[in-house]
Parts: sequence; structure tokens; C-alpha cells
Amino acid sequence: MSAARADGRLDKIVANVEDAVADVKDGATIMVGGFGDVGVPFALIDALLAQGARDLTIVSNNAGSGDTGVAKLLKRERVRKIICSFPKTAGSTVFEELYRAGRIELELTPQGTLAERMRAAGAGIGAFFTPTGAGTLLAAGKETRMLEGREQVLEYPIHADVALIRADRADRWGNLVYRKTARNFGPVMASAAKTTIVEVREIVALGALDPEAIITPGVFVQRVVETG
Amino acid sequence: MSAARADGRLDKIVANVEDAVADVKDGATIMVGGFGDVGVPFALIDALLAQGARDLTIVSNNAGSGDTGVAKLLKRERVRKIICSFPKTAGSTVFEELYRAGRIELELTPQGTLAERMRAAGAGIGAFFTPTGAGTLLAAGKETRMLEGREQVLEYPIHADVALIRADRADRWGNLVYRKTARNFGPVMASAAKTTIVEVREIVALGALDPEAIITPGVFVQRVVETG
Amino acid sequence: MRKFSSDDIAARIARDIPAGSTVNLGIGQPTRVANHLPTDCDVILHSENGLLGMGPAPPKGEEDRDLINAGKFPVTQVTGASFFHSADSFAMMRGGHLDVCVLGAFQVSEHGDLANWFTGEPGAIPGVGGAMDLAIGAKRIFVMMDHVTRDGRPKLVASCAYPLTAPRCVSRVYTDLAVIDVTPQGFRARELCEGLSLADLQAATGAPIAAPA
Amino acid sequence: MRKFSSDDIAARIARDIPAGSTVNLGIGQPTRVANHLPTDCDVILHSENGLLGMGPAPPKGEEDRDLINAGKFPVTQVTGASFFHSADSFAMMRGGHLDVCVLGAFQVSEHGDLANWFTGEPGAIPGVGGAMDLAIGAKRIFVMMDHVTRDGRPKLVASCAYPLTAPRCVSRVYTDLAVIDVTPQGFRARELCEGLSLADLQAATGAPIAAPA
Repeated sequence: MSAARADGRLDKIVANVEDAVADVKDGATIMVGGFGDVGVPFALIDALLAQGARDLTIVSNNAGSGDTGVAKLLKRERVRKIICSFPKTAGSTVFEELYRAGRIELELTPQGTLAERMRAAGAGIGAFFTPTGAGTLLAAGKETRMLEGREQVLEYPIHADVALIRADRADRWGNLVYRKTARNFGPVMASAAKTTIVEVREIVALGALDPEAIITPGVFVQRVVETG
Repeated sequence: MSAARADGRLDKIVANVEDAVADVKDGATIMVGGFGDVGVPFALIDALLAQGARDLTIVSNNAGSGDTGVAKLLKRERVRKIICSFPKTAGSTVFEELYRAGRIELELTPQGTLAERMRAAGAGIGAFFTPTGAGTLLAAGKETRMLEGREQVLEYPIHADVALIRADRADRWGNLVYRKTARNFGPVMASAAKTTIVEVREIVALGALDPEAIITPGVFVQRVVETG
Repeated sequence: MRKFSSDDIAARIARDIPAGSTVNLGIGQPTRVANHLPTDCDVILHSENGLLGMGPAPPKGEEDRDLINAGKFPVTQVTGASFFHSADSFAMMRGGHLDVCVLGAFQVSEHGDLANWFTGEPGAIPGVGGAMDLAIGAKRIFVMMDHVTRDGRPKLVASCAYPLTAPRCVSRVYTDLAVIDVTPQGFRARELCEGLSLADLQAATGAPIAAPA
Repeated sequence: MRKFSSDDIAARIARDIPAGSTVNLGIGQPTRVANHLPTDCDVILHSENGLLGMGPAPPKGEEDRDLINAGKFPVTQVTGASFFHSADSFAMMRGGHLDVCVLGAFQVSEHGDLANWFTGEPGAIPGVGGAMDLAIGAKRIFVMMDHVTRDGRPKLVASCAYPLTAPRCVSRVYTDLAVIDVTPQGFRARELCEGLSLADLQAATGAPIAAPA
């Protein structure tokens, strides 16, 4: 719940990526930020790989490119299941090989539904109806209802044990700002996970971030580590 | 759809509040921004009063204080129904008198559900389940379901014909930034209305607002008027 | 008997809020808790109208007309504050991100049911605001209220007579007579004001109340 | 017969986009439309990964590694651009706030059903991205594609054989042979490439196609 220091000050800064991911458990559901390579928390993923947690469920828009990022976790067979919108990426064969061999489970979700399901988890929404996917394979077996004149599909929240995201700057309360399109899934993932761990280019003093321009308020963040 | 000038440039700036609200129709559903008096578009409300539209449904967190803002519309009997979370305000008797006399319809909605229903309208969500209100008078007659271990209530989007909101600064594309707690319902209302009309303290040149700190992207805004 | 004063209660609640918590103080009496939070540790106050990191009331004449709290009074922002819109603010509340919320109440039942938004009397104007969102959303709900009504009837009851704000949500109740936990077995006293016996407390309470553990 | 080139098609689509529109150009061929939008009027490009006001590719060596489009290629931002997170970006798409979306397709049915995400072949890896969100969300869906497959089979069909992206969503189809409206009565040609007869067009189309109005 709280990350108060001995002196009572709230301080979510962690010394290094190893400490940041030390307590991730086997079997955990882990959200990983990024769209393509942009906004991917590469340093945290490497640390998670070294930490050794396995049997993971990964929630991420993509499945990594080449053998970097999420693809690295896949290649080392740490991942039991992936929930994503677009596992195929140019130059990546890791996911394809595992998938064809039946060694990974795929839950394919339209990208907007993926984002909205994470937002729902963060916002206390138990389920929602969306027209996205209605009348397609991705709604097979799902509850649907006619609303506002069209068929809509009932979708459920995605909660995670851990979110690994990347931001541009953070302060010790965990307030975050991002940079350009690297913002992508960071804010919704931060809201949807029990423990949100953020790698940032730079940690700044409390008060250095403009209160009108903070994108992720610190209440959604548990740990911050400066990785440059 | 578009507000392109003769020269092809997108320009949502309107000369004055009278022009901004000139086409509001009798019977319209109108969202009015603000929490208490903060963020209330007083100049647009006055213009709407002068414009004369009646039989309105107002969606607003409060019902105005004293006889300003929404209370002014109520007092002049322009409002058939109000959807809000907290119609009682210190010093306001206008709503109470109308309500007791059975001359206005009230749809009372928890504040978070009010905000979320507008967000749903803006985000293309056909309905959503929330624990707020479950087991209370405000869920009477509503569909409920056990989700994530607790009873949740199905709530529907609120769409509007017009949103009247106040922001701090805008550019000609309708990009908006707000000031402190005056942001409140502005962004969700802007997303939920067919025509969003914004009064701002200051119109600035395109490019003067920081792209990382724009709160309401111009796509949600149809008209902007500088009122100081 | 020396009853707890409003300031005693507020200070007592403040002591139960761990450093580093994010807290929403409902309108009315609960706002007093802010005056008793230690200044040498970080407790972050949330205001439903879109502010995390709310500070105390400004000095007279220095009010910012765009900066108010849920009760619509002028406030300030602390270093580290952030602003957000109402849907994000309520997502924060409803999504379980606030550690503690302190609310006033008309009645609290032995199951932790809360009634604090509407008396339901004929002719009364209902207004709910953010009460129901807070009640279902915060990790812990503390109630701050008088132990009995002005005419002496218990406000801690077996079952609420007033319309509910939310069922089974209250963790702990702080009154002028006692601090009471809501447990799966019902009310259990934690502390009694000086000179009050458990029998006295029971007499002022509308449901069985167990002795401190 | 002189078929429309990719650039012809892209230019033709660009002419159908009114000044002041907000537009999403899907990955692949549709991104070419950007090259033909008039520079003397404002058409605002949306990128699903969180950008409104996308500009052209940057000069070699001036790429910003945090600024890409939906196809994951480097882009730029124009004056007036704004950034937002993925849930807000898709809210914009799904909430009906985009005027036009231009997508590629495997097949379009005479009812406007779109198939553009998955061939459904054994062993194929499915990936949907934002295709379904765009298809149900934008006010008008334009499809840009070849009129027939590489082995000569029609891509405009009575009923899609491939898995759908969304039913009844396509407004207009732009191919190397023609511009075709999807009407409540089925396909209707608007324009044919030079030297192509309606009979030729019909022969290359898998459902009845009406003459230009």
C-alpha cells in the first residue's frame, strides 16, 4: 500500500532494475508496455529474464520484434500465455515457432478492446459492451447484445499482478510524464496492475513536473527506477 | 463534420457567444461543465438563455448555485429534466422549488457513474457494469450481475446534442487546456456531445499549446469562443 | 465521562492513517482530519473534483477561484500535486486506488452497511455526489460521526433505516464515545472515551457491541 | 485499358477527403494517401498509437525513436499535434470521432462487410491490431485495394470467404479498375479506369455492380 521511507516521506524510487523486479512470482500476469519497440521497458524485461520468473501470462500489444523485449521472454520459454492484439512483427519468428508448436497460448484481442479492458480493470468497471469484434471470430462464444442499434460484445477487465512500463520522467511520488508516442499503453497498464514498475529516462525532484501535465498520477505507480 | 475555412484551414473559432449557441434547438440534451461554480461556462449559459431554447434536458454535476449558471436556466423554466449527481447547493432554492412543485424531472446519478456514462458515450461503449449504486435506491429497477465477487449495476451512456464547457486556452483546431480543478467534467463532456462549444479565457496560436499537455484534442471540439 | 471532541476524533483518525497513504476526506466533519495529519510525513489527499495532493485552505485573500475541494471551498495544492478530469478522478476512486476514505454517516449497520446520502423523508431533495463511488471504491472506509442522533437514538444499528450508500463497506467507526471496528461478527469496540463503560456504550448502540479484543 | 496506379488511387482518395477532416490511414498502401493530401488545407491525420496531427516521414537521420506510426515507421508531428494514451486513442476511434478511415482489404462484400485481418489459413498467425476498432468506429470507411487477387479472383464479392473484420462498414472501395460505392442495393460503380467497360468491370467483380448513377 504505502512506500513511505523511515522518515515518513513517500519515496517509490528503487536503486536498480534487479531490485525493482525481485519479487515477481512464477505464474504472474505481467503487463508490458510499448507499441512496436516504442515505449518498451527493455531494461526491466532484461531484469525479469535474469530474475527467472516463469509460467508467466504476458499482456502486451505485440510479442516483441527480433529477439528483443517480450520476444526474449518467449524465446527463453518463460511465457505460458500471451494476451495481445498483434503478435506478428517483422523479423520476429520466436512467437510463430512457439505458437505453431502449440507451446504458447494466444488470446487475441482487438487493440482498442485490449486497451479498454485494462482501463476497465483500473477504473473498477466489471464488464463493458463494445461493437468492436461483433460478428467476427473474435466474438465467438462471447455474450452479445443489441445496443444503440448494433450488436455489441461483452468484454471483461484484464487485471495484472505487475505492470512493467517505460516513461520519460518521474518524481519520488511516482508521478509520470511520457514522450510522444511512447506514452501508448503505459497509463492504462499502470492503472490495471497491483504493482506498477516504471523505468524512466530521468528522475526529477518532486514539484519539477507540471501538475497540469502529469499523465500518470503517482497513485498508480509503486516503483520507479532510472535507467537513462 | 468539418469546420474548414474558405482557404481550407481548420478554424473552429467563433466570434461571440451568441453565434456559438445560435442553432441550439428546443428539446435538446445539453451538457454543462463545472463542479460547483468552478469550470462553469457562465457566458455560454447566458447566451443560451438569450437564445431562448426551451424544453431542455440538462446534464450537469450540480443544478447551479444562487441564481447563476444552470439555476438561471431552471428559473426561467427552460429545463424539462436534469441529470445530475448533486442538485442541492448552498444558497440555491430554484431547483428545490421546481422539484417540489413537480415541474422538473430529476435523474439522480452517482457522480462517478455520471462521468463514466459520458465517457462511455464518447468512447463508443454501449453499456458497462459498475459496483457503484448496487444495493441502493439508485439501482432500483436496473439490471445487475455478480462480477468480480460483487453485485454490479448495468449503466448506459449519456449522449448529448450540445456540450457547453469552459477551458483556459484553445487554439483554432479546438485543442484545449484547462486550469486546476476547473478541468472537471470538460473533457468527458467534450467527447460525449455532437457539438461541443467551449468558452476559453484565451485563444492562442496553433502550436502554442504543448502537444504533450493538451488535455482535450481538437477532434472533440466544434466551436471555440474567447470570453476572457 | 469525557467525550471525544471533534478534534479528538479527527486526530485519532489521523493516527490510523499510515504515512504514504492516499486518502479522500469526505465533505463536512471528515475534512478536519487534514488538520491533524503529521506534516513531517507524506499523506496524499485526493479531491474528487480532480486533484491529488490537496493542501490546506489558502490564507484569506489568496484564494484561487479554479482550485476548490469536494465541499466547494477554496484549497491549495501541495508540491507533487496533479490535476485530472472527473472520469479519471472517479476511476481512481472506483478502481480501488485510494487507501482510505473518511466519510460522515447517518447510520452504520453491524454488517458495515453505510447510509450517508439521503434521509428519504417526504419532500427531501436527494443528492448523492461522490458518496456511493467512494463507499465502493476505497480500500478502507472510516466513518466519523456522533455516536447517537441529536435526540439520542443510536446511529450504529443492526440494520440501516435510511437508504443505503453501499452495503458492507465500512471498516471502522470513530464517534464521540468510541472507536469501533466492523468485524464479520459485528461491532467490536477498540477504544472507549474516558469514564465510559462497555455497558454504557452498549446502551447507546443499536446492535451488540463486543469488548475490545 | 489504363489501370489506376497506386498513386492514382491514393490521389483519388485524397480528393474525396474534405478539408478539415480527421482521418486515419491504415497500414500499408493507404499510407500513400498522405502524399496526395493538399498542403494548403488542414486534414488531420490520426495514428492509433496515440497521435493526432501526424506528419510525413522525417528526413533520413532525423528520426525520433519515440515517434512512429501504426505501421511502426518513423513519422513527424505537425503544428497543432497532440499526444494521448492508447485507451484515449481508441476511444477516439471507437467513439465515432474520426471522419474517414482508409483501409486495405482481402475482400469487401456487397453489403459492405470487410475482411482484412486474417486469411484463416491453417498455420497462419492471426493478428488484428486496430483493424476492428477502426472498422466499427470511423464515420466513413474507404477501402483501397487491387480489384482482383494476384491469381485473378474478385476481391469484391457477394459474401466474404475470409473471416470478417466487421460487418456492413465499408462506404466506398477504390481499386486499380474503379471507384465503387457500397449502397443499400449493393455495389455501384462511380468511376471506371480509362478503356474499361462496365461489362469488363462486372466480369472482374464477384457480385452485381450497377452503372454509375
